Amino acid sequence: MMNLLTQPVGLSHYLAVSAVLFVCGFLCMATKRNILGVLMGIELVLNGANLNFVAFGSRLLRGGTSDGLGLDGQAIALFVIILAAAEAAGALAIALNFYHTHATVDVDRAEELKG
Amino acid sequence: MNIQEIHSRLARAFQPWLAATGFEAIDPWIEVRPEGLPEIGRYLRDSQDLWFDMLHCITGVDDIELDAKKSAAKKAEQPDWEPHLELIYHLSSTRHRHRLVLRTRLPRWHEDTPGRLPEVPTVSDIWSAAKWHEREVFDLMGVCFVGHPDLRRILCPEDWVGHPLRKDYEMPREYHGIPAR
Amino acid sequence: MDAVNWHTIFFWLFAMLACGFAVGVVVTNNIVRMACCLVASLGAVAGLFFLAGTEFVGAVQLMVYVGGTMVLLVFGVMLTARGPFVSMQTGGGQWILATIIGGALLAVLLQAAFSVPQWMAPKPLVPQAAPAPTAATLGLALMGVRVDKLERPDPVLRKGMSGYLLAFEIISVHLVVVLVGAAYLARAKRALGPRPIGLGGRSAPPLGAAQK
Amino acid sequence: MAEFLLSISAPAWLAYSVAALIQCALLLAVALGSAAISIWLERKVSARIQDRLGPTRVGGRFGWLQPPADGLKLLCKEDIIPAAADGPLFRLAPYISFCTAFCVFLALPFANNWVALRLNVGVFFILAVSGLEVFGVILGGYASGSKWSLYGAMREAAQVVSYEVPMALCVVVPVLIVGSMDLVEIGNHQAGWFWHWHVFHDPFTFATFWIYMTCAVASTNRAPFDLAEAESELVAGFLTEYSGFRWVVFFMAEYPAMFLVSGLASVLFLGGWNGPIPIASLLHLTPAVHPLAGWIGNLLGMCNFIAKGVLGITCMIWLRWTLPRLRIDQVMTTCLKYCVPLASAMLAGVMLWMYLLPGGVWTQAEQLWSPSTVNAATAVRREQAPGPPRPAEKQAHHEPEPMDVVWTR
Amino acid sequence: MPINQVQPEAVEFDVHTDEMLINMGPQHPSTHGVLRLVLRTDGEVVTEVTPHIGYLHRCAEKIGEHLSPRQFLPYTDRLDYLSAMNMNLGWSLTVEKLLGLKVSEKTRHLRVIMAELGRIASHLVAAGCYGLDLGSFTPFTWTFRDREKILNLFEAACGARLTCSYITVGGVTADLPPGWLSQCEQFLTEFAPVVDELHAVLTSNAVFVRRTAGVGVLPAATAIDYGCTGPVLRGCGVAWDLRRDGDPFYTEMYDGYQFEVIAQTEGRYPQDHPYPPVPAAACLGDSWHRFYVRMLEVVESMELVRQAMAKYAAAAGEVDKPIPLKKKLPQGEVYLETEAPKGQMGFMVKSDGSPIPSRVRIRSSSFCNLSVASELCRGVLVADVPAIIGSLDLVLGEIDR
Repeated sequence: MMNLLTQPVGLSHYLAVSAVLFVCGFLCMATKRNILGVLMGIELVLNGANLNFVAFGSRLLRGGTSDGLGLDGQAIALFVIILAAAEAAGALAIALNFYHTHATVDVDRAEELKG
Repeated sequence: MNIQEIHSRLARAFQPWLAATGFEAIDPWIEVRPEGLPEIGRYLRDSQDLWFDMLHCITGVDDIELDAKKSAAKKAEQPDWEPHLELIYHLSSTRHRHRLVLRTRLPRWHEDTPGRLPEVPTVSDIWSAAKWHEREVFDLMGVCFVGHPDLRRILCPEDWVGHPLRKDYEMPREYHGIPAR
Repeated sequence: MDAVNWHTIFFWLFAMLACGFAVGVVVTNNIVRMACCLVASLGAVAGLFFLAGTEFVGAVQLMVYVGGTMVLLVFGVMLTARGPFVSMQTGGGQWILATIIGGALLAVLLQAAFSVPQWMAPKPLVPQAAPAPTAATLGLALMGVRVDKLERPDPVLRKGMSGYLLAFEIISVHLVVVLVGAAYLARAKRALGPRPIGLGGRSAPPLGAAQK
Repeated sequence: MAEFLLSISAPAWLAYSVAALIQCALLLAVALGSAAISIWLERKVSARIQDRLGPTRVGGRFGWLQPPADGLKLLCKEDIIPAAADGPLFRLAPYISFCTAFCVFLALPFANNWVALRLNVGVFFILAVSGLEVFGVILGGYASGSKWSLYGAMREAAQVVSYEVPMALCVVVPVLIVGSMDLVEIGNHQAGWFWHWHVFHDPFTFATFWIYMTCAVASTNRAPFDLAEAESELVAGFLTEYSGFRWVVFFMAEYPAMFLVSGLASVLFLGGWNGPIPIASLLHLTPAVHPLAGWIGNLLGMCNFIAKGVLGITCMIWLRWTLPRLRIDQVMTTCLKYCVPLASAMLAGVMLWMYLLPGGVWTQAEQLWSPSTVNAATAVRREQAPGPPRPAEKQAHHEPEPMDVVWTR
Repeated sequence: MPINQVQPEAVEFDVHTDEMLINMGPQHPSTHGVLRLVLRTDGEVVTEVTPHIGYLHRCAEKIGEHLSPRQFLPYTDRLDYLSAMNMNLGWSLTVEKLLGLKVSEKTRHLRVIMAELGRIASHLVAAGCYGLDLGSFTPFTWTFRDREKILNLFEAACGARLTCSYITVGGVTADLPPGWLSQCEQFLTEFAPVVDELHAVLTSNAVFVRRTAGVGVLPAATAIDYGCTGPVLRGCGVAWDLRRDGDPFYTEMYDGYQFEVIAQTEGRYPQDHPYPPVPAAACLGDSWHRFYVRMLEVVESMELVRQAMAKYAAAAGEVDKPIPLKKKLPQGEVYLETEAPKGQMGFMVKSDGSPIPSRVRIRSSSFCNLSVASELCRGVLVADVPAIIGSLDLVLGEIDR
């Protein structure tokens, strides 16, 4: 990994980037007190996973038709994106409701189960 | 329906509240006592053949002679005259197309103690037009309308002192640092 | 430095962007700044998708994820932010603990990423004459005709012929159900009860009490 | 371009970067040029509508120097940032809008194969990127800190996001007819006389064109739908706090978006670079004859395309200066109650039509009319669609071109 | 409850937002002059509108108590500065009523010409600004182009375009210059097609109809109760026009003129002419009807001006000269209302024999029209408030006096 600029980029570089994204998402979920901050952490984690799928499924990196994921990688990435959209909508609805009743989006205050 | 019929109609029901009448003036008028205003107004608006449903405007007139010579001459003419305020109500009926002028006479100050405004029962619940007109007369002429929903100054700033349209009103020297004279 | 490999330059550019903004999301406290950094990092990830040759997924990411979900999130941020720039600090202790665990996790993952030899160097590139990747094959795969598996030699791998038609249908139904549910959930409950104008309706929220 | 530079033995990385720079410069010129032209056009056309002359004194008789004059004036205006503003976001917002509006030009073809980046998912890419423009607006409104600009930003965001849905539905129709999302391919599919255009393909596409135009006008916040900077209610919407150069950048985002949307309409529905009369093919200016002739043919095509774009802009301007503004809820109802159902109905209609009469109204008529001329017409069209041989034919035998399998030409 | 006014409670808020107090004005582009509206909004729905006036208060009534009637005339120009001629007419007639003065036939017809031209000019401004409020700029330029022609006519007659002080107590300051009548005739012929264009751009324009039909519905009873007059009252279907039902002293001026009161009675406007029909969405008393009444009144005024020009040319004798500057006023009090373009403009003069009146009272039509605004704007959307306020056609000079 000495001369980065010219050394051709391999699959593992993509994995490294997705790992960084994953960890940032994890940290974000762990430390943020705002519900929406946690939501953003989830988005980051999902993106990290997506990058992995696409990296394994891409034609250029895995060199054509050998043992790579082929189209499955891209299809799964598509499904993940769509499901993330649905999940975000649901989570936001809950967050808005929480905000209406408790007038705050601070995670620590969400103790009671009622309402 | 001319002024005499209206007067006779009113006299039948509200004789104690009717004061002078001015049939031969250019705009014939009827004078009523202030406390009788709401009932007379409601009667004028609701009775079928009168149906005065539109209040055009309420005017406040300050009848006072400032310099002594003129007031002495006036007192000689009409012995019972002394400085007073007048409220003039112009009414008309959109159904019968006839007009009426009501007047009331008020003391310049309540129980003659300068600073306390004369009081008149409001007619804003009968004609909504009166809501803003009464606020304007309160603001400029200084007449307190008892029962008005929200009696505030309408044209002058909220914290203005004095009532400009009174004859004995003198401009304040300055307002919030702005020299006025 | 004979021929600088374009692929590498752009890869490092997008990678740096993505990771930088991801860290930005974690570091900043202001919720609006977090949202913007997240949008930027997702855009960079979309760039990576384009680089990896999967244009369709990149475009979908841009449109559905960044154009749709993120707008939703930004709307959420604006509707719940009390003051214009609300920010909630997290306790110092949590930070240290989180970074330790995060660092450990990162080390493990990186080690795993770079351990497998054949992942390191890419296969000799298929000759440039390889056709421009059309989205057609992916589109057909979604519809059920696995074009790219037609001539797969060994029968086991050829099994996945049915494609993703079923999954595609399930996802669309799922999406509709979730969105309708979310819309219903987010509806303000005090719908039809008479609301006195003067008092601003329901009990005024405890202003400022909740935030430090 | 890059090959040309490589041929004069420049180092590879220099060649590629220079080529990229030239193309970027060209595109920037097109974006800013279209902005300048549409500003000048707006002034002149609105003047004519309002029975006055418009700029005449600035530079020559027709005041064509007016846009640079405006630009200069705005440049030297003071750039105020309100105290309550969130500094970095406030500065960043206009550039987000401008970048998205600019990088959509990447995928827009001006003539046959004259396109900066020939994406296989061209149309999809354009829709995706134009969806991002709303971020610039939201950030601008939110970062200026004032109640009014937040109002304007919210309104515009809701409007643009909701109008993306019917617009996407309308764009799917031509993609359905051609079978590919590649804009160059869509354009080439409409070669030949003007009745080959998609807009005359069948009644459904004709209706889709008009729905597309309404959604396009709404998504660029123009004419009856310009809620964001509704002067009479919200002073100037999210633009209230911007002044000087940042305000120019915002407008540099809006005007190219106008050109872009009408350009996309012309490629998808009005035959892009194929003029009403196929002059290029009649004069045999095709690359098959001689590469230079092909280049001239493409030049003619480009003029066609730009003419249609400018025509689209004039219609938008004409709309703006005659119609009053719609209320926010009316804008939403037109989107949800009229555009979306209509667009989906047209989509279903076109699918049905494609199944029953594959070629479209005129090709069917031609077939019924005289089978012999058909081969000539299709021949013209096939020969007329030059450019790199379509990947389908070149495709290695083992992977038959899926499109041919499903949709017969 | 008029159909368009949605009960604030019944409206289902999809997302709850806090109540915002928004200041519209005093220097807001869509309020005509210095009017400040404080809107209490919940999201998009306006729950309460409180107008604040008094920014243009110049104590015209107090000054009236120090000037003789002819000296006070220029102040009446500045009340409703868009129709100065009608203001002068109102003041002059009131003082003539006090003096018991009758003007000659020629002067009477000249006054009708000037009053009706002033009405056309004022309604043109109303139409243009209303288009501006709703977002279309073109009608504004068209209407002001034609209003310029009227102002040129005024300038030829009395030297001033806006503040004319032309119709004075006792007559008119000067007779018309030669060739004025032909210029006026030419204006009328040129102006006729423009009205059709305005109808095409505004009245029958689908977007305009959607923004105004059914918006700000004012029931007739509330209009009368609040003292609204002029096109606002006639828009609610009440056929009340002072030129026909006014004070006898004023209606004598319109003796011998054929004109109808423009109000929708029994579902039909009196003048059945080729103008656009009433759209389905419009219900009596909404902003669309108020605008439509003004447009029809422009056509009716053009007709009146033609009749007056013919009568003026036929009338023999000279135009009356105004009364001397400091003429002693008889003892007494008089009140007269005239039909100004915005509504009924009332003047009251009380004098105690000296040449200076002891009390001058001005009843403004826009003052009452504005008072109904808070009633109309309850439960509408923010974008409707300028649409409603614009349809009331307010001028702040007249409201604040």
